Amino acid sequence: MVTAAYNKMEMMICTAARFLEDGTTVAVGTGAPCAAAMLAQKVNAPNLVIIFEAGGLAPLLPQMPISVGDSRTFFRGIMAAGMNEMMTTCCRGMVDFAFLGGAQIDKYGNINSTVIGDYHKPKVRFPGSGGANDFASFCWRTMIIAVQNQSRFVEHVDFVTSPGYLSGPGAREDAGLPAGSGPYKIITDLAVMGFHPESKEMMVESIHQGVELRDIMQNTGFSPVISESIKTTPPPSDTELKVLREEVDPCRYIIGRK
Amino acid sequence: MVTAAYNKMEMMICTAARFLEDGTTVAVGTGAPCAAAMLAQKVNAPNLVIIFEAGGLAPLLPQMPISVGDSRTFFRGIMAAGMNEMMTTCCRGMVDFAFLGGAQIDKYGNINSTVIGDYHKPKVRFPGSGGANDFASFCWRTMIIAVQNQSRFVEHVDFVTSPGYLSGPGAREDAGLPAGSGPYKIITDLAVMGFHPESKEMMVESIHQGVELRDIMQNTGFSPVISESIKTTPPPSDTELKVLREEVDPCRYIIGRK
Amino acid sequence: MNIIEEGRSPLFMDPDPDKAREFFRGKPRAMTDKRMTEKESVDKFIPDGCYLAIGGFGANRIPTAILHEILRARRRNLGFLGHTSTHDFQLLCAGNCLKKVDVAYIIGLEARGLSPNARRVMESGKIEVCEWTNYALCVRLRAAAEGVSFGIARSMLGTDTLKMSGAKVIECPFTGKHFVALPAVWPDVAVIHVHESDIYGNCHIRGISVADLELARAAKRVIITAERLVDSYAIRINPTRTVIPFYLVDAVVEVPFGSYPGNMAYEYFSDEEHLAQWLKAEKDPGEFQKFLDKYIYNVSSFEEYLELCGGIKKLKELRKLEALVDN
Amino acid sequence: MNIIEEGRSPLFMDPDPDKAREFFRGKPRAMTDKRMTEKESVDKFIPDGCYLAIGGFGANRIPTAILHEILRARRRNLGFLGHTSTHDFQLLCAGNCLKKVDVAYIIGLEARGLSPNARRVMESGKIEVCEWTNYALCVRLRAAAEGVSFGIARSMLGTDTLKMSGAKVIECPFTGKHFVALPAVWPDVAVIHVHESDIYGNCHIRGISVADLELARAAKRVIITAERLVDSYAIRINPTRTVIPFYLVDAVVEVPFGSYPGNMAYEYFSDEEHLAQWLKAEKDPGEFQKFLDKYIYNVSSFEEYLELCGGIKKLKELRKLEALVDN
Repeated sequence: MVTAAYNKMEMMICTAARFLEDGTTVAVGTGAPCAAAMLAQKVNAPNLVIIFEAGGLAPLLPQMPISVGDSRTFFRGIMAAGMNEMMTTCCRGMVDFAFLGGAQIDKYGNINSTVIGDYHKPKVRFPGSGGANDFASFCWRTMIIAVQNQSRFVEHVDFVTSPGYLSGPGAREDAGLPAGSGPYKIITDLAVMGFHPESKEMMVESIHQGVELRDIMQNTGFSPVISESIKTTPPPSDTELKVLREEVDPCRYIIGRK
Repeated sequence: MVTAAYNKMEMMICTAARFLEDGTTVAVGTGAPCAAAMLAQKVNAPNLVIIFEAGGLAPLLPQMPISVGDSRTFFRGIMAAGMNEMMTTCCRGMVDFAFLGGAQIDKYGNINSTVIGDYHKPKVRFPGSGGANDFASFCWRTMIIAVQNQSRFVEHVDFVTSPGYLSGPGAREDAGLPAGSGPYKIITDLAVMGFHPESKEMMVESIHQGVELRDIMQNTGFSPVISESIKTTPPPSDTELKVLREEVDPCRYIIGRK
Repeated sequence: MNIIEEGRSPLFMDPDPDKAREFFRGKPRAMTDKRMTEKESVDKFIPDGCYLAIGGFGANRIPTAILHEILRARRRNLGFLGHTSTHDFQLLCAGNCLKKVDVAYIIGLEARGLSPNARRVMESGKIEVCEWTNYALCVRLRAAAEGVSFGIARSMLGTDTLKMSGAKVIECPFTGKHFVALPAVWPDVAVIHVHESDIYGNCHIRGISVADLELARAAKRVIITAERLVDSYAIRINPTRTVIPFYLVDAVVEVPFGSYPGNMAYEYFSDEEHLAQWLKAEKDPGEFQKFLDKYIYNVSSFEEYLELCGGIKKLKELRKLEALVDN
Repeated sequence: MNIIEEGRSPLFMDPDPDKAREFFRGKPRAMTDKRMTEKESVDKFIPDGCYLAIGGFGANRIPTAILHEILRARRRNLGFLGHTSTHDFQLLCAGNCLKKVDVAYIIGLEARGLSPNARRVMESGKIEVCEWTNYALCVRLRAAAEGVSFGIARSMLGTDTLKMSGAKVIECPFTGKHFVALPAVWPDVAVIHVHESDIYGNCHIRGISVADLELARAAKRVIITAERLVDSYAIRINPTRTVIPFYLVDAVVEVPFGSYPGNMAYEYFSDEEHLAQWLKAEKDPGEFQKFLDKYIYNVSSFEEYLELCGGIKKLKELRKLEALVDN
C-alpha cells in the first residue's frame, strides 16, 4: 500500500514529471530524468514523446534503460535511428524539453560536467558534455534534476560544459545560440527554481514541504532570486508514488531503498 | 549470328566500355553510358561497381533502366540508399568514373546541358545539370559519349553546366574543385579524344575505322590537338557485339534498329 | 564573412533557421489520426503561392494523386523545388501552377525524351528560375533538416550553374580551400509517396529513398500518400525500418497505386504507354488541353483516373513487369 | 575567412579533403573475400600511433573482441575519437593504449558509475585531450563522409567546451548568424560491430545505428566484426537494409556474442554482473592488473573470454534478458 511518505529522489522525480506537458517532446538521459519522463507518460502526459540521443524514439519502455543507447531505448519504439537523426531533430526546434544533470550549476543555469579545478590540471575529471551541451543548446526548455548543496550550486562553475543563460540576459543570443531557448526549471531536493524573466537569474519558485527558505540559502553558493509569489511544492500524490514505485522503477534503481 | 557489321552507337558503346577498368566504380546515367557499363561488366570488367545517383548501388541489372531512379537500378542490388549517399561517395573520392552526355562540349571538356542562346532568353532550354555537374566535379575521370558535329563540339559552350578543365590548366584547382579530377575520354561516332596532359585541350587519340582526320576537323567547332601517336580505334569484337545485342540491349532501345 | 563569388539568382526562401525553429516550435507532436482525402490535404496545406517540393524521382515513387488534385484545385504561383523532376514537373507545368522554381533537372523525362509543354512553359520567360545541381538541392534540404542556414559542397565551382544559382563561395576556416555555401531551404510543404504508413504518419519506404528523408525533415508541412495503411504494430515491431516518423507528418492519404503512371519499386512498373501518350498529346496545345480534361480535369478521383487508364487489368500488367514475371 | 572565435586545443587529424580523397582513390573497390581473424585485422590495420574510432555506444554494440586484441597486441600512442564511449574507453585506458583523444563523454559509464582507472589515466596529464560534444563529433564524421573539410552546427557556442575544442566560430554568408565550424575527421581506422555481414563487408544493423553510418564512411579503413556471416543473397534480397556497403570495408571478422559484455539489440543484454566486476577490480591497481591478466592478457581468444565469463549458460541468460523472457 502506498503511503504519503516518500524520499527526496521520489519527490524530485514526481515534481519534475509534472513539468512535462502532454503532446510534447523530451530528450532525456538515464537515471532520474528518464524516470521522470516515464512517470509523466503514465500519469500526466500520455502523449509525451521520449527521445534518446543515440537514436531511440518513443519506445514502450519495459524498464529503465541503463544506457541512453541500450536496446530498451527503442523497444517497440517508433523509430530506431541514430545520433544525427535525434540531434538534428533538436536543432530544428522540434524538441520541447531537455532533461540534464551536472556536477555544478551556477545562477544562470550554466552546467559543468567536465572538470573541477583547472582544466589542464583538474582536481576531478568528469565525463564531459556527452550530448548535454547539444541538448542545452537546441531544446527549447532545459530542466535539471540535482541535489542542492553549496558545492553543486555555485556562483561560477569551474567550466561551462553546457550553456545556461551564460553571462546573463541576451548572452545566449549574442553567442549565436537559437533564440528563445534556455534553462527552464531546476528541480532539487529542496525546491523548484525557475529563472527571472528579465535578469535570467535562478529564482526560487516553490519550496518543498518541510523545507525553510534558509535551508535553500544555506545550500546555495549564491543568492537566488526569490519569487514574489513563492509557493509550496505540492507533494507527490498517491497515484504518482504508486506508478513510480510499481511501474517506473520497481527495482528501485533510481529511487533507492525506502 | 553476329557479324562484323555494326552501327555508330554500337561502336561508341563498345569503345566506351573498354575504358572502364575492372574493380573500379562508375556513376552512370541512363542510355548509352549505362549500356556501356553493363557491357563492360559482362566482357572486360566483371568487378565494375555501377552507381546510380538516386541511390541504387551495384544491381544485377535485369534490363536497361529507363530512369536512374527506377527499380531496376537497385534490382538485387548491394544497396538501395539515396542521393546523399551516392553523391557523398563521389565527393569522398570513391568513384573512379563518371559517364555523361551533353548538348554542347568545348575543347576543355566543359559541358552545356542548360541552354542554347542567352540564359535569360534561351533559344532552347535543356534540362540543366541534374547530377551531371556533381559527377563531373567529384568523380576522378569523366567520360562523355556524344555524336560529333559542329553544333555539339564548339569553341565555347553557351553555358558551362558541368566543369571540364574550365579555362585550361590549373583552372579546376583554382576554382576549388578536387585536385586530380577532370575529363578523361570523349567517345564519339568518329573518334576517341583525350586531353593533352599540359594544355588540357581536347586531343584526338584514335580514329574509328573508315573515318578520316578531316572528317573529325569538319565536325568539330574548334581545332583539337592531334596526338603524336594517333591510332585507329579497334572495332567492336564479335563478343562485344553479341553481348551488347543479346544481353545488354536485346530490345535495341539504345543501339537502335540495325 | 569573406565571400569569394556569388550566384546572381534570387533566393526564393528565407534561410534563417530561427524562423524555421519558431514554426517547428508550434508544430504538433502528439500521435493523432492524420488521415484525410487528397482534396482535404490540398485544401488545407497547399494554398496558392506556397513553395512545394515533391518526393521520389521524377516518375518513380511520386505522389501523382496529389499532383492531379493540385491541378484540379487550379493552384497558381507555386514555388517548386526540383532535383530530377520529370513527370511531376510535367504535371505542374500542364496546370500552369508554377511561378518560381529551384531546379536541377526539368523539362527532360530521362530516357523518355523531353516534355514539349514543359519546355514551352520554361521558354516563355514567365517562370523565375534558380539553377542548382541534384546534390546541391540535396545539401540545401539537408542543411534545413539539420537546423542550420547553410551546407557546404564543391558542386558548381567554376561553372555558369553557380553563376545562375543563389549560392556563395566561401573559404574553409581550417584549410583555406573554397567551398560552395548552399542556403538551407525549408519548403512550405512536401508531398511524398511511400509504401506504408500508419494513421499517424510513421512511414516505410522500400528501395531508394532519393532525397526524401532530407525533404521530410526540411519541409514545414508533410503530406504522405501511402500505397497502404498499416497498423502501428507494423511500425513498432521493427523500428529500424521507420524512415519518416509521425511528428514530421501533417496528412496521411491512402492511395493505392499512387505513383501511377510512375514506377513504384516492388509494387508496379511505370506505364510507358500512358507516359508516351502524354508526350504525344503535348505536341499540340489544343490536343493537350483535351487530354488534360479527359485524364485530370474531368476526373473526380484518382481511382477514376486509374480506371480510365486501364483499371485493374492494366495494373496487373504493371505488377508483372515490376516483378519481372513474363506472363 | 573571418573567424570570430576559436578553440585552443590542437587538431589531431588533418581536415584536408583532398588528402583523404587521394587515400580513397587507392582504396580497392572490388568485392573480395575480406574475412580474417581478430589478430590479423589488428596486425594489419591498427598499428601503434594510429587514430582509432569505435562504433556503437559505449557498452552497446561494441566490437569487444578487437578491443581485447588491441590490448593483447600492446598497442601504444593511439589517437581516439569518442562520442559517448564507456566500456570501450575503459578497455583502452586499461591497456594504456591512448595518447590523444577527441572526446565528448569519457570515464563515465552512464548509470553504472565512473571508471576509477580511466579517471586515473585522464587525470594523469599524460593524455592530450580535445573537447567536443556528441553531436559535434557526429558532425565531424559526417563532414568527412561528405568529403568536405568542415561541417556546421550551433553546439558549444558560448561555452568552455568550445574554448577547449578545435572548432572555429564563423558567420553564415546568408544570414550573418554565428555557427561553429567543425573540422572533418577521417579516422585511420574504425571498428564496428554489426548483426550481419557477408564476406565482402556488406552489413546489416538492427536497431539504432548511433554514429556508425557516418563513421564507416569517414574512416580510411573499416574493420567489421559481425555476430554472424550471411550469404550475399541475404544482402541482395533486400538492399534497402544495407547500411554499410562492401567498398568501405577492409576486414570482416565473425565474432558471435562480439559485443559482450555489452548489449547487442535483439541478441543479448549486457552482463551487468561482469561490468560491475570491472568497476570493483579497478579500485585497486594491483587487483586490476590481475583481473586484466585473467580476462584479457592470459586469454588467447574471445571464445575463451566468453567461457571464462560463464560460457553458454551465461549467454543464454543474457539472451533471455534481451528478449524479456522471464525463464
